[in-house]
Amino acid sequence: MIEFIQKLPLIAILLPLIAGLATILIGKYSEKIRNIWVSSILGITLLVIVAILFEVIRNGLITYTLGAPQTTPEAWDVPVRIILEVDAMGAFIALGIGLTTFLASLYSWRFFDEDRLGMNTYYALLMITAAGGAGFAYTGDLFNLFVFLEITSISAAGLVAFWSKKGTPYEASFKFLVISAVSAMMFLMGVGFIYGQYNALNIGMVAERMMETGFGTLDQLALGLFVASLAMKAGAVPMHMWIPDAYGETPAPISMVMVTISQLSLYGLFRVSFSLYGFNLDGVALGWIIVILGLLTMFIGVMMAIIQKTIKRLMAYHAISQTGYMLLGVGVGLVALMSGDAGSIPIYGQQAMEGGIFHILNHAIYKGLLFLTAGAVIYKTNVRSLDDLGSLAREMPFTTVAFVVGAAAIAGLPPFNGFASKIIIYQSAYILNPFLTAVAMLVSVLTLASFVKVFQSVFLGPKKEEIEGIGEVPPSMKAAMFGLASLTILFGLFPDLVVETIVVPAAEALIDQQGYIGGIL
Amino acid sequence: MKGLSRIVESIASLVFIPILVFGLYIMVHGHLTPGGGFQGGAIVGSAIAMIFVAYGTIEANKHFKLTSLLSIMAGAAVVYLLLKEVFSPYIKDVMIGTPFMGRIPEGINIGHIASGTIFLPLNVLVGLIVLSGFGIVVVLFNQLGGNDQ
Amino acid sequence: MRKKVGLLVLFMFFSFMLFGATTGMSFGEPEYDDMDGYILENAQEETASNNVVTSVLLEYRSLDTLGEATVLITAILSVVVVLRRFAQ
Amino acid sequence: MILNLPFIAVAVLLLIGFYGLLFKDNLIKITMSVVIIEGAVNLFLVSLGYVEGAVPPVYTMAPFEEPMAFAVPQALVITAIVIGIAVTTLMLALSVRIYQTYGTLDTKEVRRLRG
Repeated sequence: MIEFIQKLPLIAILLPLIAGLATILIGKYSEKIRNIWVSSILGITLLVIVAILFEVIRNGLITYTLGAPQTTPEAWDVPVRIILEVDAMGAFIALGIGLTTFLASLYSWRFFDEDRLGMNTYYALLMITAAGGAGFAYTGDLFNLFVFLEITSISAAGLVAFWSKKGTPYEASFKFLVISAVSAMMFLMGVGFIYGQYNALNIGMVAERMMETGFGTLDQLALGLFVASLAMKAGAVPMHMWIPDAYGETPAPISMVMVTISQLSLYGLFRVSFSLYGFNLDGVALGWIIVILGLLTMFIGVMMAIIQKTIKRLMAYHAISQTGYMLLGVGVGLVALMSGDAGSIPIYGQQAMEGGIFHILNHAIYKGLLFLTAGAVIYKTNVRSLDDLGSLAREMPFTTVAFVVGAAAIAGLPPFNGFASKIIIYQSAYILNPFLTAVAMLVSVLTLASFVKVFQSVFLGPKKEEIEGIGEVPPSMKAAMFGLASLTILFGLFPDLVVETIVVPAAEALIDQQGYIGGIL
Repeated sequence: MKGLSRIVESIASLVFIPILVFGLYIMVHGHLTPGGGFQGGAIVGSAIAMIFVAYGTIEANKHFKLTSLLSIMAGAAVVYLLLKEVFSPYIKDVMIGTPFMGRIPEGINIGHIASGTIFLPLNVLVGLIVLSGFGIVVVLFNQLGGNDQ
Repeated sequence: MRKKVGLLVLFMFFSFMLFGATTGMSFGEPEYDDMDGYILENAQEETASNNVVTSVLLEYRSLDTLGEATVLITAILSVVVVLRRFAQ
Repeated sequence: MILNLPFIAVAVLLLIGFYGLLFKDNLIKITMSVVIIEGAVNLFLVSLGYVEGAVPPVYTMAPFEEPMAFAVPQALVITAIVIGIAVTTLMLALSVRIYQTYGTLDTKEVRRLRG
């Protein structure tokens, strides 16, 4: 039984992969069977991911070496094979990708009603994205990180180009693909520099060697490449231009999945800066870079969002500004972590880290909910711009309630999960420097303002004749929205329950580099 | 595209088989000589592209249909995954060390085809994936333009 | 304006890369070789195959090859999705 | 030996690739510069595994007393090359479709037409 639990991370990667490839073969027979097959497999994958999360929280790291019983071969102290190393942080992030891909598959049963063309390929790509995301979260090998990063990028590019009514999805997919390819190549350059120096690709092994030989010039170059490429992929400010196109032009379930894919590369950024470099880099400088990056991302994101006309581009810019909160949270944590001596971590540093990490999951949930409601509106009215929508509240009550829940969560109103994580970030950022919290609160107010405007123009307003009796969205789309709305409320009402069980171990696992290295050697 | 002249067609049909055999040779000898699934698949993929250039789209489409190539690719990938991840721990441990494809003389040797435990089938499956992938891309890109559409 | 900024960034990036290339590792004399040393010695015995690169691809780092086959299949499926309109 | 010449070649290729990427507007030229960047990174990966006067790591009829080059970077490069092909194929397919819907390959035009 123990040996089976060790194999769970590999199962979480292979199950959606094999099933995704089988979907191409099964799809020819009947749509119903294929839909049920896809959603059940992704549901099982989500259960496996949750099981791994609780397994890791209960008794620490899971390390699984592919093809050998223990991590290093006998009488040899260097890991030779690829090792899947799952700590609380990796398992936490995989939760986001597992949840969104499952709900996206549920939502897509009826979302693509007009052109049923190529749905086999769509579901195959969706499952491969789930497998790539889980692989990215669980692998402990640098080159493997690059391979899974590339899998998620190309499958996401394929899904972005799926909605081929007008020309814009192709241009959005092309821009997204260029950005992903270039950032993945820069990541590979960084891996090359690391491999050239230490002849080791395992993150724990490289961290160990880097501690022995000190932090050389090439390591700084590699760190620069890693941070630049992963921040570019995560949609931080200097390179955020591809996000409005990539989120705005795609079908709603895919925008939801894309949000978690960007969060994966944010996780990659934290993994590299904490587990790979950890204490042998002067974290205060890197911490302040991440904090400033977060502030800029927040502010520019919300500024651009206010002037948007179409629903999905507006939400895309809000997604950028929310990423700023995560960067701010973890950046403040890094600064506090490194300024104090290695032993004692100041309380607010730990708290800031928890706030940032908790916000990652919260953001995935309520941003997904908002994209699904926008998709429901577009599904029913086929209209994207805000001006000629109106008074949908009477026609689509369920979607209206879901939208209100999502909008309140993103604006950080008390009973919802957005507030739970933002309040932690405000408190800890305030201790470091009150200016940070001031900006964060201002951005929250602006977010609330822009969502009130959206709510007013989409759901209230004068009665429009052409949307007479369009009725509610089909049940499968309602189920997906209900799932996310209930999670938003649940996490909002019991934040400390969730923080204690899931987020605190994730923050501790991220900080404690020795534990990560210990898992290997 | 329109096919080329009669001469090119006949030469293409003559040369197709040797390229196919050479590609399969590279695939099958992946564990002995430099090469393997990806390189062998690329060679056979180029042979398919040659057929499309020589015979033109309509003629070549009779032989290489999109749906069959897609199912070959998906089927080969599923079998590769099952063989490599699910069955290989059992098969490989049994074969390693036994004369049946599992033991070779240490150091530099001539290279026995019956070695490399399950590498031979794995290389062939990877070659199939790459081969049908190339075929699909060639089929799709061939339908874009061309005057004899 | 964009051209000047672009050229500046490009020049900085190029000088970084040149600096990394010339001063860092020396071509042909790797400092560590324990991972590769182990593989070169034990590949024949553990995987019974002469071509060490294939044994690395299919045995020691098999998840890379699996990921790579998935990348290839994803790209082919994406091309089918993008060029689908013409298939009919 | 030859004072890190391959690494300098990598730096020059990266310079060319990024120049094309930043300043060229034609979609096909952007694809070509991404291919050049991929080629540069692959060259960098391969040249990491070289050992002075080494022989390819295949035991079939290899010369006796020569050291063997490292096998791991060569395996990594095979993976990186196939990923490069996959990205290039998808980019070309997308630029074909963009050309059909917008009638032009110039990114400035495409953005203007989209409005």
